[in-house]
Amino acid sequence: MPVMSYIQAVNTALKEEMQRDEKVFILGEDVGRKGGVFKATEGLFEEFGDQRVMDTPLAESAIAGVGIGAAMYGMRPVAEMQFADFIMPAVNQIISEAAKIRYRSNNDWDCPITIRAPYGGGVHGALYHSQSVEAIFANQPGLKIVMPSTPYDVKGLLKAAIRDNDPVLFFEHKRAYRLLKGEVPDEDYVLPIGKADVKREGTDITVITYGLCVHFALQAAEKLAEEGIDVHILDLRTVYPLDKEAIIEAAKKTGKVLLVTEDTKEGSVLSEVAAIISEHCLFDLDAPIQRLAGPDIPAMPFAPTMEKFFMVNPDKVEKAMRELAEF
Amino acid sequence: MPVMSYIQAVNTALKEEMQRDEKVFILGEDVGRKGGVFKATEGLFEEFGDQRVMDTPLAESAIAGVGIGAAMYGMRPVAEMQFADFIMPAVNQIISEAAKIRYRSNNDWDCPITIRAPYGGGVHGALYHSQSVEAIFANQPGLKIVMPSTPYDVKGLLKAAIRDNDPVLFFEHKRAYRLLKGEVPDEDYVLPIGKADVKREGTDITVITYGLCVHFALQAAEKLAEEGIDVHILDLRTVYPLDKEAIIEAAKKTGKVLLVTEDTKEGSVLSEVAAIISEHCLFDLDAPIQRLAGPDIPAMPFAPTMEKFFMVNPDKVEKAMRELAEF
Amino acid sequence: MSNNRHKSIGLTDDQVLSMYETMLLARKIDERMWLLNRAGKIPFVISCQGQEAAQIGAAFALDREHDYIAPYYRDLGVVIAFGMTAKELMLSAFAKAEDPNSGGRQMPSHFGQKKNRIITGSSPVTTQVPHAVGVALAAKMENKQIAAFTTLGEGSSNQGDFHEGLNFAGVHKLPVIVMVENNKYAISVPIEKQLAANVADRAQGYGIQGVTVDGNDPLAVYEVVKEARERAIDGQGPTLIEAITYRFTAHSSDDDDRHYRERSEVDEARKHDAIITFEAYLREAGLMDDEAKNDLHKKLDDIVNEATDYAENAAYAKPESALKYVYEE
Amino acid sequence: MSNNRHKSIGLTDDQVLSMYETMLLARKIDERMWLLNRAGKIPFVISCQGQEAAQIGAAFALDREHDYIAPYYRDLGVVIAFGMTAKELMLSAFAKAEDPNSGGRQMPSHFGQKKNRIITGSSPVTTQVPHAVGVALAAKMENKQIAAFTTLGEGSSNQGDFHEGLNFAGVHKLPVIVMVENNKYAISVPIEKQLAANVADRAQGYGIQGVTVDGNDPLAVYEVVKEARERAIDGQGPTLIEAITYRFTAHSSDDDDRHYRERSEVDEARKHDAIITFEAYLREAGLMDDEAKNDLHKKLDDIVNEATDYAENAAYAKPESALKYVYEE
Ligand SMILES: Cc1ncc(C[n+]2csc(CCOP(=O)(O)OP(=O)(O)O)c2C)c(N)n1
Ligand SMILES: Cc1ncc(C[n+]2csc(CCOP(=O)(O)OP(=O)(O)O)c2C)c(N)n1
Ligand SMILES: [Mg+2]
Ligand SMILES: [Mg+2]
Repeated sequence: MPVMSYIQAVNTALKEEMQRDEKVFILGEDVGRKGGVFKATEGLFEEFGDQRVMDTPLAESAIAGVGIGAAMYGMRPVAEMQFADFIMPAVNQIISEAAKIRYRSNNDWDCPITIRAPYGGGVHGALYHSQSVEAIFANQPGLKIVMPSTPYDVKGLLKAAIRDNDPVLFFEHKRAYRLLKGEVPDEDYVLPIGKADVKREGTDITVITYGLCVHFALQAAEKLAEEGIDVHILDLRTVYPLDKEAIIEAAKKTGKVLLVTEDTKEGSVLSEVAAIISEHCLFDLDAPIQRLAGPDIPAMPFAPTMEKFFMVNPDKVEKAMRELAEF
Repeated sequence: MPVMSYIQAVNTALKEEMQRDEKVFILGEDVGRKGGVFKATEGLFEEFGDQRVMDTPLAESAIAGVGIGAAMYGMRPVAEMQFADFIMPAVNQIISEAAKIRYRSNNDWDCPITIRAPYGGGVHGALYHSQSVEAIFANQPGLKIVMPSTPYDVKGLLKAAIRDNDPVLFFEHKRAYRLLKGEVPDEDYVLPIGKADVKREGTDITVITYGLCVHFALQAAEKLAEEGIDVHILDLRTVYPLDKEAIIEAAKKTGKVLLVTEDTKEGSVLSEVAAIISEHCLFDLDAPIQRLAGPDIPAMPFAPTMEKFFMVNPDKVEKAMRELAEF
Repeated sequence: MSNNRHKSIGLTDDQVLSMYETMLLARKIDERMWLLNRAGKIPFVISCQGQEAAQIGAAFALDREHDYIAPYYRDLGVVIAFGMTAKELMLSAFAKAEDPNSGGRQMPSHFGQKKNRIITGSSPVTTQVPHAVGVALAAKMENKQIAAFTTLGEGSSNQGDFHEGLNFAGVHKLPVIVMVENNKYAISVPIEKQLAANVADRAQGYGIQGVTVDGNDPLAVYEVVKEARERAIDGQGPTLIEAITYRFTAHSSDDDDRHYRERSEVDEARKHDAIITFEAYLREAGLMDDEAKNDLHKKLDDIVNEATDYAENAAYAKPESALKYVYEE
Repeated sequence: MSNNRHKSIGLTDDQVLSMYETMLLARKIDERMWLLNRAGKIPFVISCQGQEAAQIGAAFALDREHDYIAPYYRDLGVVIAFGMTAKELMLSAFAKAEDPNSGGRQMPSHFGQKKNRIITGSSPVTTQVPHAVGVALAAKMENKQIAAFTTLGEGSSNQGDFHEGLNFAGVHKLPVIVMVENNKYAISVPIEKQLAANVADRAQGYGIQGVTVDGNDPLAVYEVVKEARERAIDGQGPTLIEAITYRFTAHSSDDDDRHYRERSEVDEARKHDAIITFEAYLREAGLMDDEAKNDLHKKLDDIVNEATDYAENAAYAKPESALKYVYEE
């Protein structure tokens, strides 16, 4: 199986879906000749031309809104927000429109749009190029929010998102783009949106997380394994709507749960995970539900000292795991 | 003490703050001659003139953004969003700007703006005049979100919001406007933002809620009292950042917790309340943390059958309370 | 008006009569809704009254078999011209399950009907502008000879989505027609507090055509929309049309307009009511007389009565049906 | 250029020399930052190069003791003119605790300094336009004789906030000056894919003054901004200025512009570099010779060196200080 980076998996999924279905097209800022500021759309402009890989004016509400219009018509737009932080001007189009089109029309219309955006920190991106924005949207029925952690998942889930007949927000961790590599089958495959995935089986403690933090957890788990602590890791993959069954199962499995996100703590998507567990398996727990997250500050600072202070990393995860295991 | 309605309390607080400080001014759609679509600003145009009670063009991002600019200059703008549902075009200004101005400038600048908006359902408002939107913002450090439940709290908290040197979202339940009446002192007083309030002392079960649901809970508690079930009710009042100590204390008090919101369930502000409890007082609990909320559908439908199905009401609260008490 | 103006712009006698009939039906449905609202039978009305001529003039200039429309809440006339029936509209007013717009989920006048290519709309204003642009983009990509038509109020033309949508359409020369129905108020806020220019003046900033037209004159509106459509199909890009109208009623059934506008102003505007002036035109053209008028009124009243009765007696959606169609099922 | 043009528009010899010096300082700081970036010492640069003339021309036309500015990330020239020092700028580039813009919290070029009335800025483009309008509104409310000046790129003029901000300012005739620095690219996207009109053409739709000016000519920019300011203070409302410039560098240190624009185009533009042409003007006016030039370069190099050394050796903020100033403390 070929090994590719996280961003190559994005690029491959886009390319294959565009080859497969001519209704798929890309729109966004700098996605064309430049191939995207992270090169996610590299080569696509050359292969598919400027109509299907469309550089738009610098206006996110239009990128989303025009995409929504095209989706209602029957196309399969893949809109790129250059950074997740810049999705904010498009919130009205996403929440008031995309999320509600099927519902408000009583199933007469639908809106099969995919909105991709790079999120996450640890890249010296400072306040406005580091944010996790999923919590803003993870309370809006009608939307699906996918946040894959591996190149394999990226390819399968991005294809699923593009083929999905409902709007999907697809957040890609920008630090993972080149950092993470993994095996990705050449074949066409899709992975189910809405399903979490066990990334490591274990019996002592359960870690539930998503995105880049999955890798921090896996690394930390390896270390703890040497000490005989066996960690179970559930990767949410879809953070909205959540895979309740998988969460409940994972929590019950060990009775000790650590939730990890690089987002700020209060009101993150992990709050809902905690709420599900405390609603459904309170008596299976042997320890309070722990959360490891960024501090409650507006966003990640630029200076390396403060950025490091903010970011979750394998050491912080390991420490939290050990404390929980010893509880 | 005079008795006034919830909306009269809004009106009174605005008027008194404008009399007290000439830097306070109101801007929004139809706030002037019309006095607001709900009459929250009635009489203020006549008293303070069209510069301090300013009808703006129909553009929420400008209402927020111009307000933010004026606030940075040193004014105390009170911006009205005609309905909370229409705050979406202003999300970028609120989240990227207002919330981060103090932080990003390292305390050099600040942004003392208050943004008021009527929210909530049960008024035949259908999908776009009924929503609870607090969860969208209740994950953004730098913001404060106040959602008062009584005329007394409205007056004290709206004054506090206007005097606060940070941005405050102030959500008023539109059904409460005329439905709820209560005693409101003539004097000038402020209530602390960030503090929850015990609205009823009890020993058997704890209900944590906010907004109109506080009244549903109080009504239901009266009924259960007749059966000897003694309900403790905590009104969050500020839903972001949450009053952790008060939540923990209230949960520990009875060991049985019901959380109630009229928002949709997954990802509501109650998820964080559940997470706090399960992080800090898991072993004090005698029952799983229960949540009563709207169904996970995009928004409240218009038809009375479906609207009623969606809305939390005293009967639903009573039922949930009884079940929890019997657990 | 000259009495064969309609012929000179390519409209047959039957077509102008049909235009009048559609205007009148819109008016009658609207009036009925107010009565039902005041009688406590329906919770909400928002009106087309005073804007029917612009709406019908525009709709008749489109290809009503193929073009897409993204109407705003006052466009009762537009959606009727595009095939929505009185019965369907009444089902929506009564919020009944059979309402094709939303199954009773949305307030009335939140139009949407896929079979007639009426794009589903929401309450937040102006979001439909980018949608229409997106449809036009898709149509262009698929080489379809169609246009997308969208409308909004002049107050709504101050939203960012107006700017972003028109700019996108201008850059890509998309077949989209944006008609602003300038009725001089945004709820209570008069136009001077909304804009310091004419809406049509904004076209220049997007490198597109801008036209102002008398919205009380259905033939004049027909002409400019017809031309806009030809330019659109011909690859010459979008057109921004400002139709000057007036809102006869309060903003909605929840509003009382006496607080912010003089009765005399409304009375004056009503003198130019196109229902009256266009009838006069038809009479002068020899296409209408008292008898024809009575027949027409009778016919339309019957339609409205029947629609009302049907809708009033129709069923609401079941409570639990609120759970359906959040996602594809 | 005629050699006493500056006098005819009311600028003294000292003032034009000061303008040149400020332009050159901006250029030198900018160039140094690229060197530091390429040497791995600072993580990010975004440049003013090619836009200094517009920036300095504008800034000198303002009241630098009282006016407020809401600059965008390329406005190194503007903020220097408003009092930010080389040292402060370098502290920001190195993200050190003493950085007055943000204490090292924001990327460089995210300007803000209250004592100099430089309004704190963010990364999302165009949000500063409504802020400047808000400042102008406040100034008007308080009867202050000041203007608010804001800038942005031409790509950014397609955001909704541009439209909403200018419309608000137009309706209320606020003392705000919006200058679009049109450098023909938004990262890789050329102007033809951003707008189908001139930016200045948008003014008409807001009922305000619109002017296009050669952004390589600091005196021309000075003149239009001066006039705009007079109109602003005089209650005649906002002005939209489009300054035609060119971006000499890649978009930022993260960009490689060879993918999307020809070297020849950049070379051609560099021929009109105002650092060269304005020097020539000063020479013709007898205000500059080789010696004065050398002295000036030496003086500025010293300033930049000193600033760099200081900033490089300054301390970072403590890790936990990240927790401060979320709310008032
Ligand atoms: C984004 C948004 N803000 C506010 C409202 C509330 N609102 C509904 S209609 C309206 C006025 C619209 O005025 P205009 O665009 O002129 O259209 P008209 O009603 O006059 O036809 C307002 C403020 C809304 N629907 N959407
Ligand atoms: C809302 C938003 N979207 C996207 C970006 C990413 N971005 C930063 S600068 C830029 C291009 C800006 O072009 P222009 O306005 O012409 O200014 P210039 O850089 O050319 O001076 C983009 C797309 C951003 N900062 N903000
Ligand atoms: Mg109007
Ligand atoms: Mg540019």
